[in-house]
Amino acid sequence: MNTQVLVIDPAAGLAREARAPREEGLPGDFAIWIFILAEMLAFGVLFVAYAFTRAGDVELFNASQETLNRTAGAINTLVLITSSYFVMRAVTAIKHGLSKDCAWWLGAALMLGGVFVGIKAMEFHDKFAAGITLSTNSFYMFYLALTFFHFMHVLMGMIILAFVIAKAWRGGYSRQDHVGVETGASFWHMVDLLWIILFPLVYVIR
Amino acid sequence: MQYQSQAVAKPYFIAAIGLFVGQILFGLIMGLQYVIGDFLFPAIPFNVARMVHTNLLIVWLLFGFMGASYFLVPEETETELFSPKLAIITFWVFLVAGALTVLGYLLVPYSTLAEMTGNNILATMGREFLEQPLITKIGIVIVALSFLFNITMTLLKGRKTSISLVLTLGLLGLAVFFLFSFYNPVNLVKDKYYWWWVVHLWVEGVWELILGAILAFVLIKVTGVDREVIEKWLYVIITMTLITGIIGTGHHYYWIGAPEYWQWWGSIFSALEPIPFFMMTVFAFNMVSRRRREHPNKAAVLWALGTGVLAFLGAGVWGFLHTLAPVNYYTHGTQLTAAHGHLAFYGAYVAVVLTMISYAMPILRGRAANSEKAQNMEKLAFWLMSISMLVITLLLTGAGIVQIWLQRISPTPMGFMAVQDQVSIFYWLREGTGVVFLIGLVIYISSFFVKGGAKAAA
Amino acid sequence: MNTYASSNRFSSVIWLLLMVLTLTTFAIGEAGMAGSGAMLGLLLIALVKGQIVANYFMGLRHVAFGWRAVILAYFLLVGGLIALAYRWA
Amino acid sequence: MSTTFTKSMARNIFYGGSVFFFLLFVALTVDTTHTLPKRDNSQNITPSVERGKKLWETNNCIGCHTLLGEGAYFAPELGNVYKRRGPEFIKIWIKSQPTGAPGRRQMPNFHLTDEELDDLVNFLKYTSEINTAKWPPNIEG
Repeated sequence: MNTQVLVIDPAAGLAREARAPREEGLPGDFAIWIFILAEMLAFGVLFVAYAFTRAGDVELFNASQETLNRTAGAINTLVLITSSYFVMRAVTAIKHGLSKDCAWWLGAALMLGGVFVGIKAMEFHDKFAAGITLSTNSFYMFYLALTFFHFMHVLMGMIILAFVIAKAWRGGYSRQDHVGVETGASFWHMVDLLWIILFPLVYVIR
Repeated sequence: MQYQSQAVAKPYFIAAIGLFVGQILFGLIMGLQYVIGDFLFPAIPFNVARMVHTNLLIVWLLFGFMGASYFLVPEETETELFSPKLAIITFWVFLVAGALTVLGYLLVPYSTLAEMTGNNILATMGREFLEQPLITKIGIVIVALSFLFNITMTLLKGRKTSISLVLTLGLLGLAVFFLFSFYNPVNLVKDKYYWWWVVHLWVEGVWELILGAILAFVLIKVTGVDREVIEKWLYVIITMTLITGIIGTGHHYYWIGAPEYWQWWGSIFSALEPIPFFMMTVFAFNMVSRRRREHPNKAAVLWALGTGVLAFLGAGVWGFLHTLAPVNYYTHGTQLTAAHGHLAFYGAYVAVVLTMISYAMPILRGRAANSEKAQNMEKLAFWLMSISMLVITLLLTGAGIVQIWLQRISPTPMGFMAVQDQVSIFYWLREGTGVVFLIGLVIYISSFFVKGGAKAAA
Repeated sequence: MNTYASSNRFSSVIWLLLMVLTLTTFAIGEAGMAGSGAMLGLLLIALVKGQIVANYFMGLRHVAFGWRAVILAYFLLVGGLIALAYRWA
Repeated sequence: MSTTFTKSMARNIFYGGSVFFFLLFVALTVDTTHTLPKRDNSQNITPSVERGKKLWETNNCIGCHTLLGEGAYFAPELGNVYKRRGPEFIKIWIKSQPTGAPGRRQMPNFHLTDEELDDLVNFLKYTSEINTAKWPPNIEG
């Protein structure tokens, strides 16, 4: 009962069968898109709040920004984008019915997720060791809030990827039915998308 | 009535309405004390009236939730209730405990009551909404556990629908978060911090799961829209509720000594809290317009739509109005808070319980819907109560704005009591509107006693 | 398999482009560039990267325009407000 | 054109999202707990303050007053009353209730001993020294 697929536009189901390539539905389940939009909204408000709070105390923000490890941030950007690329390869693979390839690509993306988490954890460790907390000043409040909130999204994305990998490995997806892969992929790309704004905003722009 | 054991819901609903009347009467007493300060003093001081007013509200809503669950769960799970007898015992225990507690409030000085009921063993009393004596609190836990046991056992032996799962999850959360009412550290900041784990995580968290489940159930029944559609939207709405509402707790942590970053977390996430309420309104109207059947119970449909709109206004709009930290700095703890509290509780929880009662009570009395005449009375009552509550909210908002201006923004701030005199006109009008609300309530109750012309059971 | 290989080649090029853009952002930071020009340049790079990820990685380029517009509008709005805040400072 | 929208996915996102945000809330609570000693004035909690808090509770003061903005809105804010009125005024005020002025709001007499009055005042002093991020906006509360 729970696996029954509901299609918003009944005629579209036929279109999908015909594999009309130009106009498709959203990749993945609609429910994840509501979630994605809500998360992007929350992050968006935080980004803008950061910028306007900075306007109130530019010196403090610039000075505190200097203490961040920009290299770690840049490496993490490369890592996350590459993992996104792997996820995309996985989606392409399953669209061609290659279950094992899909699982391998997702596994590679998951590993890079682990690298991101490792680097980020080292960054957090350095900051905490320096006695920096959410209450140190408004720059660190935003830096920690934004990166930690994002960090949790990476962890959640990894859990989702792990579930998708397990199912893909068992051959649970196919050329015709791979909404689950697309759903997980969409979430992972969102995590990437948010970091693409977060990195220049918090680490670079001054 | 499809299952015999659904009948146990009836006493719960009757008790709920009875206590509702009590709540309104004490509300009117308080409203009068706002303008005639010594009214009923020293027989019923304001703090006692308020305690009765708010505690009756909580208790009758709990009766409503339980009655709703006992009606809803057998039908959803397609099986008789695990133990109707336990449900009846629980009912009487809860009613007697509730009545004794209220009598305790009214007849014994609060400090004496505290001493009599073991507050020296574990001090939990004297905090807003959690004024109940220790033994009552323990009683509430026992009642909640036996109720949850009954519901869960029923769920386990029957069909597991999303609606019944969400409802049970909400009820479980209700019981779990109530446990924080037993934690009362001397450190006032911690006391307040965890006090909100009961109050906020109830009304802006788990209670909304209960609300959503009840509303979804009634919408399925009265519109005939596919369960699959309604249930997936239920999930989407409660997801939005929790992802905004949990961190949204931060909007209570601005000025109580908690770290200042809560001003950001609280503002941002609680600013998103209207979204699920808006979705709920759209959802309710959408389902009704897509209806596949004309249910004879038009009054229930009206209540269901009303819940959506009023919850959005009360919890969503009036909540948003003062949730941003820079605004809340000025509005915190003023009549504006009272305004929001009234419309939010009425629009979300009173309305959803009355929606369920409106749908279920005719069925419990052996008919699909009440007579045309009775329904018209009920609809009139809906409009009277809803509009007067909206007017009360507007009046309290007016009082709040003047209060904020004179007491907090003005370069020559006035003292609290002086300001209260300035806004008394709002309080007089509020009291008058409260009487209209009571009239609406009387008409509502009378609608149950209209004879004749009942529609046959479907 | 032909389409498979070609679409993979295409996405690899896209990936390389994103790498280069990221390194550009990093280089601007390392060079210590500041001011409106650098700020707008960095936001523009972020916008381009975001569009690439949304349209090619997420695959929104096949989807009805409305959804792509949502992402684009998001980047323009958030980026615009950030730029405003920086100019205003 | 077709977008899939299933109940099972909506359910999974509900569970995942709720757990996710609850964990975030717990993480923030842990940080709050670590930060509180800098703000909550807990170093000044004496046995007298403890007794005072209990008196505050067992006389249901919150049923009329607000404390740090929370409570009933019938009588003045008391979170900063120590700073507004000072200890002696508070004690005399409590002892002289009710005023009996016709038509005015009345506060009951709680028959507190001098020692109890001191405890209550100490509790209000402790409360007034909590770091409340400069709330209320002015001394009137």
